[in-house]
Amino acid sequence: MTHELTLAAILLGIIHSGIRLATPYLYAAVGETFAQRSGVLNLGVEGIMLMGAFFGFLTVFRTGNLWLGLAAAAGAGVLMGLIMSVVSITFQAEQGISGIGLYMFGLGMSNLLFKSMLGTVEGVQGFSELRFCVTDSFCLADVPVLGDIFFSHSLLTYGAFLLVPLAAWVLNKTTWGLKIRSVGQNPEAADSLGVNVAGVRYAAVTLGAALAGIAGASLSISLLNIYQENMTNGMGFIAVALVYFGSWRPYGVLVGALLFSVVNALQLWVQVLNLNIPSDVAVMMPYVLTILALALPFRRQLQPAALTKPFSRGES
Amino acid sequence: MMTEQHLLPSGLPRIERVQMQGIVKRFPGVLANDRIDFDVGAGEIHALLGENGAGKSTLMKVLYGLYQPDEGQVLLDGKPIEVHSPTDSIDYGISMIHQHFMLVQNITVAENVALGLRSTREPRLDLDVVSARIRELSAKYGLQVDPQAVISKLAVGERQRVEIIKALYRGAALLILDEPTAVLTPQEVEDVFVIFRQMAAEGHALIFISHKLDEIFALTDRVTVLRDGRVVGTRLTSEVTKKELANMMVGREVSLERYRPPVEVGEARLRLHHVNAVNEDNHPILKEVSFEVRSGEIVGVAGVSGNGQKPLAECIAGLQRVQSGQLYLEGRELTNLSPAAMFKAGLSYIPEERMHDGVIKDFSVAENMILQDYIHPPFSRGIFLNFRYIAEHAQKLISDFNVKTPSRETPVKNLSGGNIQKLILARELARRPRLLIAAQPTRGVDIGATEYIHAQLLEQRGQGLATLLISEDLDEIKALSDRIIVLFNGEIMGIVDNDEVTVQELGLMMAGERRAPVI
Amino acid sequence: MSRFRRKRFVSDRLWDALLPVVAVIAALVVGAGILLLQGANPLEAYRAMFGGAFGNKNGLADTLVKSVPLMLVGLGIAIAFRGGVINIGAEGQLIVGALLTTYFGVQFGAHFPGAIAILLGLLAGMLMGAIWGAIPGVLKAQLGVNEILSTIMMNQIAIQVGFYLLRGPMIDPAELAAGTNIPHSARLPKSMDMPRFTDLAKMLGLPGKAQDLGLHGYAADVYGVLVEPTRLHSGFILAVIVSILVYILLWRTTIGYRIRAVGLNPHASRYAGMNVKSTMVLSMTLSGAFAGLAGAVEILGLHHRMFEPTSVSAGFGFSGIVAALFGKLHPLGIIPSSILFGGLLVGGDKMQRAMQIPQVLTVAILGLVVLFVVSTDYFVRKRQNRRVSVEESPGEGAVPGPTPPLSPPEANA
Amino acid sequence: MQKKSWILVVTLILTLLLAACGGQKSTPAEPGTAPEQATAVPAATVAPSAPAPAETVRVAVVMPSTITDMAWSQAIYDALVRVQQDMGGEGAMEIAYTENMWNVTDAASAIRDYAADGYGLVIAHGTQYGTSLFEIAPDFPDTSFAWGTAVDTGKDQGIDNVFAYEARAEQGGFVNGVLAARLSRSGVLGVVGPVEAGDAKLYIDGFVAGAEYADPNVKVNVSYTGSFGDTALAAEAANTHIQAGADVLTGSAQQVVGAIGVAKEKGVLWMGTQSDQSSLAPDIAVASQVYDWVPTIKDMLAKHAAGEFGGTVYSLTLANGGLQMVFADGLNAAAVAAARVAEEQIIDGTIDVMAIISGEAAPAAKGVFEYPEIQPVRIALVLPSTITDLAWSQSIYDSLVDLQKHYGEDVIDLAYTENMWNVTDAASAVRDYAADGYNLVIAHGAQYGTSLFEIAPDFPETSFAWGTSTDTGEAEGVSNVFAYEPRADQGGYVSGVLAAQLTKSGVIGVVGPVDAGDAKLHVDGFVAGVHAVNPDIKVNISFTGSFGDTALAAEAATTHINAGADVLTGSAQQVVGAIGVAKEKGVPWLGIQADQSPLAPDSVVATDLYDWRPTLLTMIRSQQAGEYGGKVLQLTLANGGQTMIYNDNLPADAVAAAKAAEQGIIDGSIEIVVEPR
Repeated sequence: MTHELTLAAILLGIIHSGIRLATPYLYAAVGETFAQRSGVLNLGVEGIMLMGAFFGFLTVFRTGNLWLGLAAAAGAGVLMGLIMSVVSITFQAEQGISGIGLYMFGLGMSNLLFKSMLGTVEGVQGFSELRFCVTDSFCLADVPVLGDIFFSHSLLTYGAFLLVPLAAWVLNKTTWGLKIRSVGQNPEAADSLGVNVAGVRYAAVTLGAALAGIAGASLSISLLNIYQENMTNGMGFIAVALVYFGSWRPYGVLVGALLFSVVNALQLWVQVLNLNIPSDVAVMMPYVLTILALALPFRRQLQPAALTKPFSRGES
Repeated sequence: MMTEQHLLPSGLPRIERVQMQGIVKRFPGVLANDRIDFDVGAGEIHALLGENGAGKSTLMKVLYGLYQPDEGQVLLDGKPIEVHSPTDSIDYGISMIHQHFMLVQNITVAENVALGLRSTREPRLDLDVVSARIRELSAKYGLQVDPQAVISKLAVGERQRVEIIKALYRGAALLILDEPTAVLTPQEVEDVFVIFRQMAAEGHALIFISHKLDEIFALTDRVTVLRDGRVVGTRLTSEVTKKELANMMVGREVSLERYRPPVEVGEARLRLHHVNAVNEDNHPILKEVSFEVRSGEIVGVAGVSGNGQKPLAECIAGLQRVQSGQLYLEGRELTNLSPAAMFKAGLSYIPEERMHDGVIKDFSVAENMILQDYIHPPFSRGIFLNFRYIAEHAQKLISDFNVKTPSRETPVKNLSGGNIQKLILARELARRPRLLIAAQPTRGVDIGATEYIHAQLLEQRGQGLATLLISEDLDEIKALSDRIIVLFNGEIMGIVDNDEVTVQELGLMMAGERRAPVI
Repeated sequence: MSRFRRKRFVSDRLWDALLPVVAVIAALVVGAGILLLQGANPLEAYRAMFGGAFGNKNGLADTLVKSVPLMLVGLGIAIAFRGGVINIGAEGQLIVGALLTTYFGVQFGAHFPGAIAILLGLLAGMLMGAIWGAIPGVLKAQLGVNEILSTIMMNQIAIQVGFYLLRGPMIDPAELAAGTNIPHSARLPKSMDMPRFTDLAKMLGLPGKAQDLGLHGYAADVYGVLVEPTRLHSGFILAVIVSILVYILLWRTTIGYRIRAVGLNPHASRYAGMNVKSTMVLSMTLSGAFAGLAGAVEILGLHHRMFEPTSVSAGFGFSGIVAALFGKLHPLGIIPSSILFGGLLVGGDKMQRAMQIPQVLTVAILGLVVLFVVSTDYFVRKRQNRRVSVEESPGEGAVPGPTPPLSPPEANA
Repeated sequence: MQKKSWILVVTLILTLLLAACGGQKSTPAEPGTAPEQATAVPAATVAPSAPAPAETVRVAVVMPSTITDMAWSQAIYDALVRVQQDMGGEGAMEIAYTENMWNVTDAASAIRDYAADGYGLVIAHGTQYGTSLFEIAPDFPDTSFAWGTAVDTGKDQGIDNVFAYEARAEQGGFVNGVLAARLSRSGVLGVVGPVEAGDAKLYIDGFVAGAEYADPNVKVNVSYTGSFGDTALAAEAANTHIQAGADVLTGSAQQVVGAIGVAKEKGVLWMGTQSDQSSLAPDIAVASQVYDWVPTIKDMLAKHAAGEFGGTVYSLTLANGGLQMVFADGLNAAAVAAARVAEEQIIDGTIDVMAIISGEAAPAAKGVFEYPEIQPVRIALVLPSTITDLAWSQSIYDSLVDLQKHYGEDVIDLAYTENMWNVTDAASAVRDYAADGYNLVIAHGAQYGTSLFEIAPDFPETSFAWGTSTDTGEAEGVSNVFAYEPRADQGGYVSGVLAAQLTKSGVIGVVGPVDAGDAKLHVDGFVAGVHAVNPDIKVNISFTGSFGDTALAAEAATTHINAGADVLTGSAQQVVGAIGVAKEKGVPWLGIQADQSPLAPDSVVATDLYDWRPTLLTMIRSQQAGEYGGKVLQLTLANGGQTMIYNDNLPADAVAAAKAAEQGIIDGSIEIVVEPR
């Protein structure tokens, strides 16, 4: 009677879940990578994600238009990013504390808006899983193993993974990326070459926040298709941690996000398979392994030298 | 190719004349520039001379758009211009090479050059184009720079070349050089002077900030001397003497000659025996280094920056692991002891990067005076600090070493570079060390302070202190050392008696020519 | 000239002190907009908020009760930041501290006289918190693991450890007997309850009612907080004493000197012969110890039993950061800032109840307050920099910046 | 832009007005809406096919309105068609019908024609046809006639070939009334009746009784249009009701399509009768009492074939399946549950609707939720999560709101503080409420206990309640704290039994938060229930380690499905994520605590709903009797603290097994044995 489980099926399940779980982390952490590479530590990612999740959901709920929802989420992120920018770039506030302030604001506002505009947990038809059908009868999603792993995710999941090379390209291969890296490393030098340090930081933080908004939307209109208060449940903070894990490189963030998510998927399977490991211990696994992975000795890129340091030209 | 024929090789119009008129710049409590008039023309190298704090940098920052003047105006070819930011000044064709490198550490030379410039392939970077142009410029001006190299891996001299490339690349019609030679070897200085002269010949205007009189005579056409924010005078370099300039700058008579009285050399205080060390990439940075420093002796370590001076000092101070070999202090082997143990054993160390490694900027003067010894009585009793003694100690050193500070509670960051160096010197000498390592003790320090520091070092020598003087300033080495060790690539090229060697010979050794050691 | 400057100086000081107040007001004005949109009267709401936090006996007591963990966690945060490490792990350290305190109390608490049991319980919490703090410290010092990352992860681990213990080894036997499986421990022996203020007042023989002293109005409320039965416990006194001790530690001892030196400039500290790595571990350990102490005090003073970890830590790991930074990372500044910030939190809650407006609105407004207050810091700093009486032009190091930096240069990466 | 929208609005209004006026002037456009005109239209008959074979049953029906009236006529016609299908299609049974027979004379002639034409069963589907029928029937002794609505077969007139049939419309009306009262927020219901007689009156009387039964304070406004087909007037009546504050409407006869249109436009709920009207307005037509004439017709035909041509009186009831209640998905589960309970009780006779209508019987008590008399009370609720968490906090809040709705705001003053995961804050909330004079302060979280025991003694005349807990603090000398505890293992067990019935793969997944407390109880009971049915079924359990990690819960659900699970359950507010997955993957979900079906009406197949009302009322009444605490209250299936709600789409045997388990737990014959995990 019992369903037979092969090891292959389990591995497949783990990888599939891991990829999907990584989606919000990728958006948020890659976005945060931009902010941090420009020298701004945005601890408010969690709050931005919540706002993005809410506005994305609300828009889809009201209009049914997913793209509009995505735009709304990004827009909410942009607004939050601008708040963060004004506070921590223009007013040069302590970034750790302003991030916490932004988080509280986002948490409060998203829940408040939810209460006044929705009231109850609702569902929407979000981004569905693509199946990559070549013909009517043949879909790439049906290909054994590969199909499950690679061809049965929602558009936003693919977007998250495509974002990584794109972000790496922008950071490393474009003039704007060079400016971001430079203002995060040595704003005085960049300033002396006529780079608008504040401008670049504004843009990087705001872009990062827009991505954090999309990260929230990836939960509310792609992975879960519901909105619930505080639904990100700490993901934003994990995303910040993943930026450190990834040594401020998009590919490093990718490795971190995948490691964390795959281990999270693994721990779910450990529980499901009744391996006699207490659930709490299983739940701990991704956190422990993330720390251990960083403890492994390998060469890491240095933290952006000007991270958390406000820049002013020194003229009072 | 068109550019080659133009007066300015970059194709930019030359700046015939820049005039700064009546520039006033105030900082709270300080009048940094007091109605300063200054001008420079195409093809001219105009020196700006003055002690630290005389207002040279402030004036140039006004010109470069980093500061806004409170009064006065800047005329470019007769037309008043407003420079609000480096962007504006770059647009006007003004470039500046700063006293401290304005380089982003962890990216390549080409990226540093490309930063802030429009790419030919926006939004993508065109580093290949930039690199090609860098090579072109390198070839033209003889500036050896690899465009692909990462800045953090470059020696100081190379970084200076990158700075010059950056300016050249932007085709600066007017180039402001803020103490560009502070970190260069004599040969390198000569090399960049060639470039500067070439640039002037091409029609660039150059402003050269320095307090090294030799260089001013070697390079510039005119010299303006600033003191306390005012112009003391402007002279044609050819019509003025060194002594005259020095007096204008300091406002009193200065002696430029050091007198090294004969001292009785005592026992060996420091002895290194075949010391080897590697960096984190496992590349050797010190190779079979052996020498000794005796009581009453100043041993100078000469060498181009990045040839092992810093690892040598750090090995002795316990900050860098010795891979093999032994290190003896007063006969005791102290290889690979902790810095604290070395200090306890009688070492004092004036680190090269004083703001970075020598003081804690946010600590007060008094707090900085006890950085090594806070834990020992009488500075502390048990775990509690003895504030009364600390205060007395600080007060005594401030007056003994003539440290100019509003009070002993003033944060060190509000002190001038020279006074910070005096503070460090005071702290290190007050510890009554058996051995002193003084790394670049006068870099970036004005003449007055330099004079004072040199005098102190010599006085200590007279009292039997063994001193290892690491400096990239050959004049300083020559002026103070009894013996000179030349390092190249982590190896000792030779240990020579100061009185038996010329600057030229040292220069050759610094470039890698070995001399039989003279002990 | 000098007269002019002195005058400026005084008014600047005043302005600096007023600026945060102005910031709070500005934030509340923006918050008023949100309140209006929610159909609430902002004036009434804010009256409820401040009246609720400070205006009466229970409000005052609640505020002070809340300030205790804020203060203790804030002290830990301040030590870490002063030592150049960022401790986002107070949440977890508080939890494990509470766990060990509880374990000790339930297992052995009854074997000791009350005062000694309390003392040992507090030490147990500190010890466990210290261990939990030391782990990221060691990881950073020895292996270069960024402490922001590791402390965030350690928080989650602490929560799960808590759940594991509370639903297994440490669960209240009564819960097992009743079959409800609620994850909380048995109650600690009553002898281990930290005395409440009212108990202390009785011990001291103070009149039990404000009316006995002829006090009326607000004075009666204030006196009532001290003597009448409220939840205010002696942990508050402990926290204030500990704040003073931490001040002494940081500014009067060689240990504090070393911690601050390393935090401000690890390079110079290393050059001066200090062991930077061990100092970072020490800072994290001390930081964890105070967070652990916060956990212990919450258990012994307030909850008397351990339950759901996140309910015990209750976000103090984060709000403690805010309290610490509002207090300028100065142990003595943290005392008033914890009380004020605690008051804001308590008042926000009271506003919710008084006005029946969603609690989340107060969270949003508090977020605004934080944002506005940190923003105005800019003006204070700007003026301070101007005030610095420089005899010479700003030297190479005179670039203004916040002191001390939240994130120091990576010493080990 | 603005101009355009104005034009649009004006056009719309004009169109509506025109439509309404046109209706009133009864333009003879649509047959169903123009009764007078209908007389002129020749009776539409189905052309009889070639001489029918002997086995072919020929049935004719004469009806007052059209077969598409969404009401009375359509109900019988649809039934006939179904009977036809059941019997083997047109070859086995022939149907003829004449619609729009408003004019009784015309109807009589149609009846006679059919009888003369050799139809075996002629149905006169209208009360008004009776007299004519009794005149015709004796002329065709071998023909069976049927008359409805009626209970008179004409026996006393010596007629033996007439069946009578009626629908006990008051039964469904009662159920609808219960539901309507529960769904209404305004407390005002509107009824659009045709003529105050017959079936319509029955239905309406039942509806009013049901509504008042569910909520004595509810106001039911009844209006009759005096016509069966005056759609426009019905629409107007509906409008009027809405203006009078009604937010749930019902009505009968074919006219109601007009009223439904208005309801749809105004967004108020509609409850239908006779035919399923949900197709008209799926969003608002939320409940229907559907007449199912199939068994009746089949029985008539059987009797006819057996030579018994009449004399039987048929009655459509809920019990015999002639009346069926159809509820839309996504309704408030508590309301539906109440309606279902009423339905059950009508079926088992606990509720006699007629007796209630006539005022002879008070509602029966057994298992029914009762609202005892209470004094005004002020209740404060301190919640760890939000009132919209679809779980723990929402369940008690909903129950309190229900009580408040029932008793009125002047009787129950309700305040709440949510998101109190910080225990210190919760404690200060508890104290504030107590100090503020609230009579009953509920600390709705296991973690609040110690604080509560400190505060409670300071307010000896205030009742406090603490749950989940079994400790009233008696040991500490506290006397005014109630402890309450949902025995989640009971509902879990029933869910487990149901899950075991539903699984095909033999694997069931549980998405838990933390393996402790309520959640652990639920899982333990669930596993016991599953394994009571089949010990070989694998129950895979995973915990997310958090109560709010929606994303991880979703992933856990996916993992379970990947591991072969085809039934899922779980608890805490995080499960909304898992339910989303269940919905997407089409896997049934068994809910607990609050009603989660709005999220996925098809997937949430059953819910162990926490109904806090009995517990709350016990506490309120105890407090009002001067006993301020000390009781440990449990929410069990037996005391109505937990209610199992089953979705309609469940297989009957599965539900039966679950109900048996419910019964077993209630009567104690089932003991839940927790397996070691």
